[in-house]
Amino acid sequence: MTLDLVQVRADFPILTREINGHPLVYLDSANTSQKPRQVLEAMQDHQERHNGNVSRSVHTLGTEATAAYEGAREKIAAFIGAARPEEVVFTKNSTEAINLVAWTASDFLSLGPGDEIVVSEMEHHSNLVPWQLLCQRTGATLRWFGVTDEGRLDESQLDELVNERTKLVSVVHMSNILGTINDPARIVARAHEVGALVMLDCSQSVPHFPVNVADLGVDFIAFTGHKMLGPTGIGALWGRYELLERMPPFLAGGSTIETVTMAGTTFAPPPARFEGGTPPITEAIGLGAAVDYLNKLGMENIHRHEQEITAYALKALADVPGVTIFGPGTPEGRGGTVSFAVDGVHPHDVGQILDDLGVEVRVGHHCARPVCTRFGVPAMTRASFYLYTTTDEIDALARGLEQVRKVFA
Amino acid sequence: MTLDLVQVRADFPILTREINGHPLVYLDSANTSQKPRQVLEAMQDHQERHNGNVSRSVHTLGTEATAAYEGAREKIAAFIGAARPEEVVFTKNSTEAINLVAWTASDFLSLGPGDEIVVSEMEHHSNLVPWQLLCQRTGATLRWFGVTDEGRLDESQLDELVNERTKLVSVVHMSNILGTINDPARIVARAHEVGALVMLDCSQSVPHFPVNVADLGVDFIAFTGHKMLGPTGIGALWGRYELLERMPPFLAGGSTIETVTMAGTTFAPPPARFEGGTPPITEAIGLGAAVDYLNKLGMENIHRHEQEITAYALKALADVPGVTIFGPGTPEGRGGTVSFAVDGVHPHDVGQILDDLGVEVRVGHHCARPVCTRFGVPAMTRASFYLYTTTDEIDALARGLEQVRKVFA
Amino acid sequence: MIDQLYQDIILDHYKHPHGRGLRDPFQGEAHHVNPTCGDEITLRVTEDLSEISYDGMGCSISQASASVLHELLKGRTPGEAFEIHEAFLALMQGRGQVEPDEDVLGDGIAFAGVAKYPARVKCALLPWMAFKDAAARAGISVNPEVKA
Amino acid sequence: MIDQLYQDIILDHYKHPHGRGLRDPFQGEAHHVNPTCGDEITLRVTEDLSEISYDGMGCSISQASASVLHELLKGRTPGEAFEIHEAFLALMQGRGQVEPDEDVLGDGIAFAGVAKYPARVKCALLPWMAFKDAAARAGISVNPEVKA
Ligand SMILES: Cc1ncc(COP(=O)(O)O)c(C=O)c1O
Ligand SMILES: Cc1ncc(COP(=O)(O)O)c(C=O)c1O
Repeated sequence: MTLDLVQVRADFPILTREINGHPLVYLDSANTSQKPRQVLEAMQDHQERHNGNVSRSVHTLGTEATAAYEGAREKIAAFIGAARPEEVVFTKNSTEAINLVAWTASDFLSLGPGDEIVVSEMEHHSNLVPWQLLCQRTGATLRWFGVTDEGRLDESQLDELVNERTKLVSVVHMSNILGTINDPARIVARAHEVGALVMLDCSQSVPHFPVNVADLGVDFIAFTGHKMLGPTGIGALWGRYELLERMPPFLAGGSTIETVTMAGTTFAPPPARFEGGTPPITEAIGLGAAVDYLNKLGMENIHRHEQEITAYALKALADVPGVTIFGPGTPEGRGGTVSFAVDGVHPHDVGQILDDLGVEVRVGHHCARPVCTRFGVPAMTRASFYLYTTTDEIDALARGLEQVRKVFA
Repeated sequence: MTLDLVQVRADFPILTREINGHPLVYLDSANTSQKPRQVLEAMQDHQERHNGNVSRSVHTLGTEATAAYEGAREKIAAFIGAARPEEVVFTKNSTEAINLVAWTASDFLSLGPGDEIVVSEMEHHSNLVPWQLLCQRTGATLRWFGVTDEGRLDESQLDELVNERTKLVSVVHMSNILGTINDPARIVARAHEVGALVMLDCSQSVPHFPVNVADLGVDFIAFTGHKMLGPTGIGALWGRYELLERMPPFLAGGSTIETVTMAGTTFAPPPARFEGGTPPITEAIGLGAAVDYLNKLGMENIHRHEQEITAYALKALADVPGVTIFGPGTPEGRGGTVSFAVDGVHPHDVGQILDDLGVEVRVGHHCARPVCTRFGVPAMTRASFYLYTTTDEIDALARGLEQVRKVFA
Repeated sequence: MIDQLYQDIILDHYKHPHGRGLRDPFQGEAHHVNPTCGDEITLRVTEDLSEISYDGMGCSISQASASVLHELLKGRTPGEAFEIHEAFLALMQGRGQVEPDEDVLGDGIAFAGVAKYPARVKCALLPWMAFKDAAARAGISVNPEVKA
Repeated sequence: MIDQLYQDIILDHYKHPHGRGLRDPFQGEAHHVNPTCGDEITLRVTEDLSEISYDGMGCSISQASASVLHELLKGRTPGEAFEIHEAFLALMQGRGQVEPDEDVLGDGIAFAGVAKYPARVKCALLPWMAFKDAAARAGISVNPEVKA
């Protein structure tokens, strides 16, 4: 089924906006997505009618809020194919989810010198820096997969990189800068063979195509609400329940406990153990509504639409003289996130001139500076698409790039 | 100036709701407050018109979002009398703010065996458990102030409790269960004399009366948006800038960095260093709008109103036979949070019957189990007030308690 | 609706609990806590269920539930106890849609109204969960899974 | 509006930078980075400001700004350099409300349009902040606070 873009776009209030006198052309969804009215209304209704704190009250408002919050957890668990809702831990974003695992790993993996953690050169800083710091704290060693000239994960050294000393491998599912989609199958097989855990940073995959944790066979995934039509302030860690059960609390406090005395505390089972304090209740409910919206359109349909848009964009960009694309040049094994260079023009200037025309793209190192270093540039310009992106918008981008070339001719 | 309650209440959509056929009487604001339309509209407007990611984009939406987010930081900094906006670190709630200090303290305070951390028996679990875990990790010793029979902090052993071995004292400003307001002056003087830092858990004070960090003379405070008319998913750590500068990153990732290579990372100055990943942008903006609302009414006026309501409530409750109040029995040095017991009836049952009448109170250990233990009860019933609370609502509570007594006669 | 929760039978068991107090000897003991409200129960069983004893603090629902449990399960065969346990669980998790069988549940049918209060179901189940653990420790299994 | 940002003078300095390249000897050097966009500059000064040299990568605004800085500050007395530095800062932080003085700022007046783009002010200031640090390290103070 193809998406009815007119109908879809009518659900997103912001898409009627003008920027500098031009209709908004929002090509920065990999940074943060826009939100449909269904999500905004679900949050508004909760806040106007049902607001109460969760898991703490017997009163009606508290009971309603708890039911809505736990209902959102169930929807999200089903969306990613979790074995049970209790495997979904709400966090404020992907970054917290990854840090939760990284900060508790020294304990539950008994990390020390000689142990190894493996990431890749393609990681977002949020899936790199927490592991660097973990290694600093414990004396473990950080190793990484390289990136090929085509922008693919270089798995040629897999068996050497992931070995008996490896305790955990954490790699990105879809790169936020190159658009590359990694198939983790070989890494998972090798990691589990040597007894290592695998975490997958699904911040860019869960929003864009069907992700099923059981099929992937990984041990943890992280994703974030604001990139999948949900609000800011909400994300999730999914982990296999037996693993979550072995992990100590992280952000400890109210709600994470079983019983407390001044002398010591015992902790609740997951997910409560990891949800210290008042959680982002309204935001979880908003994310639940976002999942409803995505399900209604169908993740397969969304993916197909984005594949088409990506093919169109790759071609349109290749047709602009002086534009070089980083990462895979065809839609196979990549998503709708395309970074490029414009000959002789700094990305900052590219972005500025495009913005003047209402075309919103991101410029900079995209929180993936090692990728920029790998390709020998200080920064890149990135256009990223979502279920509401049209070919007209790609045309506007291409026209904008002609203008960029004119200003800097 | 007295508050115009009719006008104030008209700003809160939820207050028109009915619960079990009765008008909502919301007496659970210490758990989470209700939100005025001004806050909901600010968030709605942002999401419908200006949504973009912060600190990362040159485009118009990103610039607008960044200006709104940083504008909220400025408002909140001014609200608590911070020396500069950069002293305010956005977190998801108080619990994260306290954990941020507790997790980084082992490093920036070089904690080890022989060092001491001091809390009190009056703490919310969120200001107790993180310090228990810190002591477990480092070998430091946890000590605590007791609570007097009147529900006041027992400072009689101050000089012995806070001594040369003490590295940090963290106590609550206003107890969420007893309503006690602690004046931290003597503790601050003693702590600074011995070179210890002082953190104040202001989760219940910042929402209810004027709090000025400079006047308090403390080193850190934590507070949380959802208890002060703001949304869930947002809180703040305030710290003196020189201290924040000495602290390592905690939730590290995108935005917390200066420059990143695979081999290592240098970090941004505060507050960016501590705001890993996409922050709760809409929620910060909502909290900024909440602060505007509070400022418009005036924190002094709000405090005065709550003092009056508290005096009225203490008297009304004392008049119900079989009701015993925990904590200070007069409004002096206490806020509008009153916990009590009903002779022979378990709090769970009290809360249930009150809810049947539309009166929403909290029952349980209120995330402060040591206080329940201190007063020899498994749980308490708590009514807590805010700027929208009326004497009629207190009357409804008193009438409800008569009904409780009737059912369990 | 609140009258369905606080039925006279429940208030009666709350005010006059059956079999309360911890007694020796016993073969299995379990201590359960409801972390939200601080309710606690300690429950003991002999291996033949000829004695069930308990103590704890809690709301009317959890206390009355313990009293009813004592009345219903004491002196039963493990098979009978299991059947009653299962029926009580089904009633509590039925969101008010399950019709209780008085022949099986006796005074337990008074808990039908509790099932409509999700926050209170945990209270009613507290003694039953403790019983299950205590029985398992005494070598008796009343786990529904075992039946199949 | 974009034309106010990308004025010909700016594009000209960008395409034909003055004084680019790192040169010896020098007494003060500073390396500054803009973490959002990855722009970098290394800037060197002699203690008498008879030579200012720099290298780096960045957008048209930061590159042109470095070129203009070179043109304006090289060979000045510390006092003059300080005055120009302060005027440039005031212009950049003026949100487009400050009228630049061509006698003081020369080609720098072309940056008036940048002040309306908050996200780009940092780009324009990058070389000037590096200059301040490098000068301080060479023993020259151009800190506005010092004047008072
Ligand atoms: C005194 C006190 N401290 C800390 C907290 C924790 O706040 P939050 O749940 O927003 O993290 C609360 C409220 O729950 C509180 O009342
Ligand atoms: C691949 C990837 N990982 C992690 C993150 C971090 O997500 P968040 O900013 O929501 O924590 C992002 C997005 O910024 C991302 O694209």
